[in-house]
Amino acid sequence: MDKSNLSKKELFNLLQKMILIREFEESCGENYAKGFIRGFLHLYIGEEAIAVGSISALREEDYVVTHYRDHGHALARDLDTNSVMAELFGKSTGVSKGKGGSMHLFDVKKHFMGGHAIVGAQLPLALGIALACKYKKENSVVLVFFGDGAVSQGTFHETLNLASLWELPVLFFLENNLYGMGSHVENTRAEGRDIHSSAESYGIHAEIVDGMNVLEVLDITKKSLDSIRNNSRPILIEAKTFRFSGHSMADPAKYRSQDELNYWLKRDPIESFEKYLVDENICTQDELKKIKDQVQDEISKAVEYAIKSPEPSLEDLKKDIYA
Amino acid sequence: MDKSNLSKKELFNLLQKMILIREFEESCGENYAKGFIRGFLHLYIGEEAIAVGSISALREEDYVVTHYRDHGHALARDLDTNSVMAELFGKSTGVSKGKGGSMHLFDVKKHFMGGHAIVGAQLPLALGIALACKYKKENSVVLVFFGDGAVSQGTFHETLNLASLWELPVLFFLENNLYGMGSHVENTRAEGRDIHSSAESYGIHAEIVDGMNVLEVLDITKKSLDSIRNNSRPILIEAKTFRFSGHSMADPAKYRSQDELNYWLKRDPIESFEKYLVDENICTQDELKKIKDQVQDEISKAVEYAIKSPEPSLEDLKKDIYA
Amino acid sequence: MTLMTIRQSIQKGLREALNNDPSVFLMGEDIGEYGGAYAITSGFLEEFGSDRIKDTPISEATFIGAGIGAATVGLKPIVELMSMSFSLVAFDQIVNMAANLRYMSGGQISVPLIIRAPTGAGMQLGATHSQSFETWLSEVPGLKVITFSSPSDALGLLRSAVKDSNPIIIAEPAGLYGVRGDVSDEYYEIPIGSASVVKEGNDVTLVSYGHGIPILLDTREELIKINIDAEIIDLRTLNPLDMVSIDKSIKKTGRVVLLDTSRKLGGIMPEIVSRIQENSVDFLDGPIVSVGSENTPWPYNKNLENYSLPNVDNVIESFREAYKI
Amino acid sequence: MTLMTIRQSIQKGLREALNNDPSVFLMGEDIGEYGGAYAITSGFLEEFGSDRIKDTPISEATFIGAGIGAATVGLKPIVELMSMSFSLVAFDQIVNMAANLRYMSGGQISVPLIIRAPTGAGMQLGATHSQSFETWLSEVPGLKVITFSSPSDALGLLRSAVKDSNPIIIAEPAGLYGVRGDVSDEYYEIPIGSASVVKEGNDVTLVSYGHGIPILLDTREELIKINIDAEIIDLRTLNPLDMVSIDKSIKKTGRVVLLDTSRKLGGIMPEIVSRIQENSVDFLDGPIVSVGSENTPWPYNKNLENYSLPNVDNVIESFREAYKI
Ligand SMILES: Cc1ncc(C[n+]2csc(CCOP(=O)(O)OP(=O)(O)O)c2C)c(N)n1
Ligand SMILES: Cc1ncc(C[n+]2csc(CCOP(=O)(O)OP(=O)(O)O)c2C)c(N)n1
Ligand SMILES: [Mg+2]
Ligand SMILES: [Mg+2]
Repeated sequence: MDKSNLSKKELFNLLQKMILIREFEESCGENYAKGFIRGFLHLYIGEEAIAVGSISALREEDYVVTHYRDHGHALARDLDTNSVMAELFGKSTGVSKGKGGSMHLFDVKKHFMGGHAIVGAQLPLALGIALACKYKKENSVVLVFFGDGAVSQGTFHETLNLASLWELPVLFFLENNLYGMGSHVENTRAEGRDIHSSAESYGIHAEIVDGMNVLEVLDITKKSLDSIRNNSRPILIEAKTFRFSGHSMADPAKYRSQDELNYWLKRDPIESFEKYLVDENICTQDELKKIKDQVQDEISKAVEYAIKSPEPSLEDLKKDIYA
Repeated sequence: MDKSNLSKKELFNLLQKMILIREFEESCGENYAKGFIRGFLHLYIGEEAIAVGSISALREEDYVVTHYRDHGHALARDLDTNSVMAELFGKSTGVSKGKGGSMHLFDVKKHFMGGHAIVGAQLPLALGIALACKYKKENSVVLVFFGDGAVSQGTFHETLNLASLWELPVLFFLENNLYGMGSHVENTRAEGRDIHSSAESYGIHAEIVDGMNVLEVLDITKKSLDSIRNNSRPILIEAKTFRFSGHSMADPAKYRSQDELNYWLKRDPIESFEKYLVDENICTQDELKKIKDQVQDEISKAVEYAIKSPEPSLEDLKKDIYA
Repeated sequence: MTLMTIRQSIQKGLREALNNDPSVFLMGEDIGEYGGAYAITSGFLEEFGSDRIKDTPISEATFIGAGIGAATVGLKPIVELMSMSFSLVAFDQIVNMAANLRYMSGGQISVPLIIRAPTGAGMQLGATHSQSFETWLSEVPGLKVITFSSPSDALGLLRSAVKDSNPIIIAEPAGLYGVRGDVSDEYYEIPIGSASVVKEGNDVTLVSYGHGIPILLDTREELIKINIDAEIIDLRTLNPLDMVSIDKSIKKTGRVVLLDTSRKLGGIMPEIVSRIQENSVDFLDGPIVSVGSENTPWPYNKNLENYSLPNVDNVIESFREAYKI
Repeated sequence: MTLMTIRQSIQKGLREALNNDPSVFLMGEDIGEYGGAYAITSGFLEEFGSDRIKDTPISEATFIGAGIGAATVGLKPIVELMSMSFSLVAFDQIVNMAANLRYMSGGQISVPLIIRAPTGAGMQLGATHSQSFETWLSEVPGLKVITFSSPSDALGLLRSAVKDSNPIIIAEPAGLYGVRGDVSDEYYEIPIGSASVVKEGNDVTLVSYGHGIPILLDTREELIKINIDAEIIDLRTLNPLDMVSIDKSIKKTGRVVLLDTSRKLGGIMPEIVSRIQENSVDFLDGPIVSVGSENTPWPYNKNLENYSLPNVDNVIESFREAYKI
């Protein structure tokens, strides 16, 4: 790891956010079991370094677009923890007023443009936002997340082609966690697990990054953003990662071996970053504990907030359909 | 050109078919002007060497799937000239009983599986036929044609990935005539006019061929078919070609220059093949003339057949919907 | 008779098809090792091998198109879509290809393809995941669309679908996979295009399908309390519609209530209203009552979703209001 | 007043929008150098430049999705689809994204996007190219769908669409681009959601839209010969439907005939039948008559296509039969 001249505060921020996501997701799991959260719930545990490393590199005017596994991106983009939790509880105080749920988080003020649940459908949307940025001569970049499974969709092909052809400021962020539901990427992709080379066939420069290393993600993202802002050409970053839990709460993940899981658990992005911070004497065990306590407190409060928040009123059913 | 040990008869056959297509298309143009043919009509003039060179290499048990610019492929596959012409005239004696029209030619007995008018939609169909061939352990290959414009569709990406992943016997034949309607391929494709490299990003071997040279097309197709039969892996052939007329009868083709057209007209696949046959003393001017006369006779008869054929009866409207 | 769930009866039908007909194979996302998003094909991969239980990438347009292609040359693909909501990605293949190929080829081509997909709202999956596009597909000439509300019907219809030479959409009510019922151990089929009279009655005809049937069964119990004897018709096939059964019942009861758990606007019911209105309006003692979900996207929140979905009270209220009972 | 074709009035509306609002841009296949498949945008590229007249590859799902994206952040994209038949390739983006985004985001997002597409059969384009999917899109909450049969309406509706903050589908009757009519030189708009009474009459209400209107105008002339004075309503908007205008007319005439040149099964008309039946059935002297095309894929052959398409005789016959006139 290389701390890339980050201040202690910046490093702490990265750690704090990763822990926030982890604890948030664990709390989600519990509250799903309790029946407070319903529908499909996809946890981000194990992939925290990606959302935090990449989104931390963004400016306020940049945009984030993502898929249904979106809690991590939302929290990394500083969406209000209470409001995200309330959304999962279906409450009127949720970021999407309880209408979207886990897969459809939105916060337009924060330029967080969803939370999209049809695999691959978010890519054209991101393209369009980037087109608008260029059209309006804003210097914003659109950071769009998608999984290895989404690479099989036609929209991946169409969007990469257009982003390159039209020279749009898109940073494609591929979260390659090796599985789309129960399907290993080697069973869904002719060219196997290394996907970045596809980008090159569209004339899009691609980077590979260790998705378990927040500093590496941050570093490559920063460089990529600079390049995009300067050259107005898209870039694709492929992060190698793994989700520690099943695809959704319904999935016991029997299709993968304990060995494979253990291999990745050893690379836990939070543990390894903590170890690094302690080893480098940037952080003490006490400070670590303090961060965790703070985060746990934030999460408890968020759950409380969500529980206490009112349900939408029945009239809300027919609102928000037309502008 | 290299005649690749073809017999005189085989060489004559190639020439005869190319001329048949050319004359057929010219007759179509005339009969469209006369109002006998209606709807959208896309002529194949200039591209004859592709259909003839590639389809001549097929076995009876192989399959052909193509797009809406399909007359050339149909005739090369030995569909009855009368019945193809009758189809364009909308007659009950047409290959599709007058219900399909120019864009939807079918002859299942000849394993000619259409004529498909939604750009890119024929690719999954071809994939499925190949899947069936492999499933049934037949040694057939599916030859599927598509244009440079179709490469922008998501189905191109999805189909190439699956054909490679599942090791299916598909020969993808890209007719790169540089334009999709009025759009130059360099304005629709990030990586410009050379498309074959895309195939390699799916692990599909690709060949480039001079689409104006029937012997070259035949040769490369034969080798590709052998390889597919032996290895059950798809191959993509990109042929460089040009359509001499507009996209359809409605298109005056103002988007391209006379110079560009002239460049390609000089490479007329029929004229150059005739010249080759004469230069090599394979064919005399007399023999040439005889072929042309025969073909013109065949076309006149086809037009006559089409004109004299009965319209479908009105009850036919509701037939052929369900099996 | 064997008591089983709808899930089990579908499994039975699929197993049967795979065992009886070598041209049958299954294809879809995660139907193999994962066993299917709703566990319908659990264990099939081990039983039938990977040639016949084919996992696909997330490329709905292309694997459905591939199913169509395979069907045109004599195979019988049974494709699973994870959700009817995802059919949109493949709509061009289903509507322009599967449905049109026979017609465009002048009758040369058959497409004996089955597409199965769980459908319906009620599980808090939100706007993108709760839709019932089988109502659109029911309007496409060339396609047949079937659905069911009992294990026995599920099996009987699946058997007919496997034998049929046309492209068939099976809209599987996702909320009913666990519903139990008796299934005959003797071989039987249920013809496509035949509605069933689930309960006989003389006072009002209640028509629905899929998720609507359990609601109608409860409605009937309530109506009995006010001395109304309701007949319940389960459509079972959305295309072709069995108007004969509906008209016959209406002639007997003189009253009709249509229930759709998908959106009222644009569902299959307006078509049925339109046809009743043409065929048997003279036998009616009042208006054709139509009850459905609200015309909004599907919300995540449970209360809102419940509020949108029609229930027993809605049906009874609409009925009483229309017929002044 | 200026006499112009529908094509010209659309051009006028698009030019106006481009000139008045820098956030407006056009996007679609071959709309630039080629000038559009139906020559609507002929000359626009030279006039407005390639940033505002954006040619796209054949990637409908993605360029429509891109239009949606651009709309969510304040632009006003006007996307041309070469044919309504091709919308299927992009149906997921239109239905799951454009229509749902506002709802799923709890009202945070607006999608002020226009999708224009020529629609309808009658030009011998066969099964894949003649379809009218605007009827499906009319059933999607979150979308608005407009159409027209005169240059004046085309311009007035387009102006309203440009000002609207919702995703709007403009179904342009392909066979009517050349239809001429007077267009006011003063600025005016036609509100979305308002049908128009094209001709007043007292004896029967004839309802249609798009390609159906010229047929109804001819029908009216024929009916006059038998002393029937027909009122003609042009829906102009398919969602939201202007049931007020229809009900009002029915109350006056007591008779109604609905005409759709797209397929009768599954068009917009069953929905209207269903609503008339709920609202104003008591005012009717007979059944609600519905006339449409046959429920078959579209054939290439001219005779068959004509036979499927409804004409004046079909309308009059159905009317006379139903009302015993
Ligand atoms: C079009 C479509 N098909 C299928 C699904 C069901 N589905 C949801 S997530 C998923 C797997 C996606 O995998 P990947 O893109 O790798 O993302 P990950 O879940 O691994 O983060 C599938 C198949 C869907 N939501 N949309
Ligand atoms: C999905 C879809 N979009 C658009 C069209 C209209 N269209 C028909 S042919 C064509 C151009 C195709 O070009 P290409 O693939 O290069 O084939 P070519 O015509 O050059 O042989 C277009 C845009 C269509 N038929 N289908
Ligand atoms: Mg994945
Ligand atoms: Mg081309």
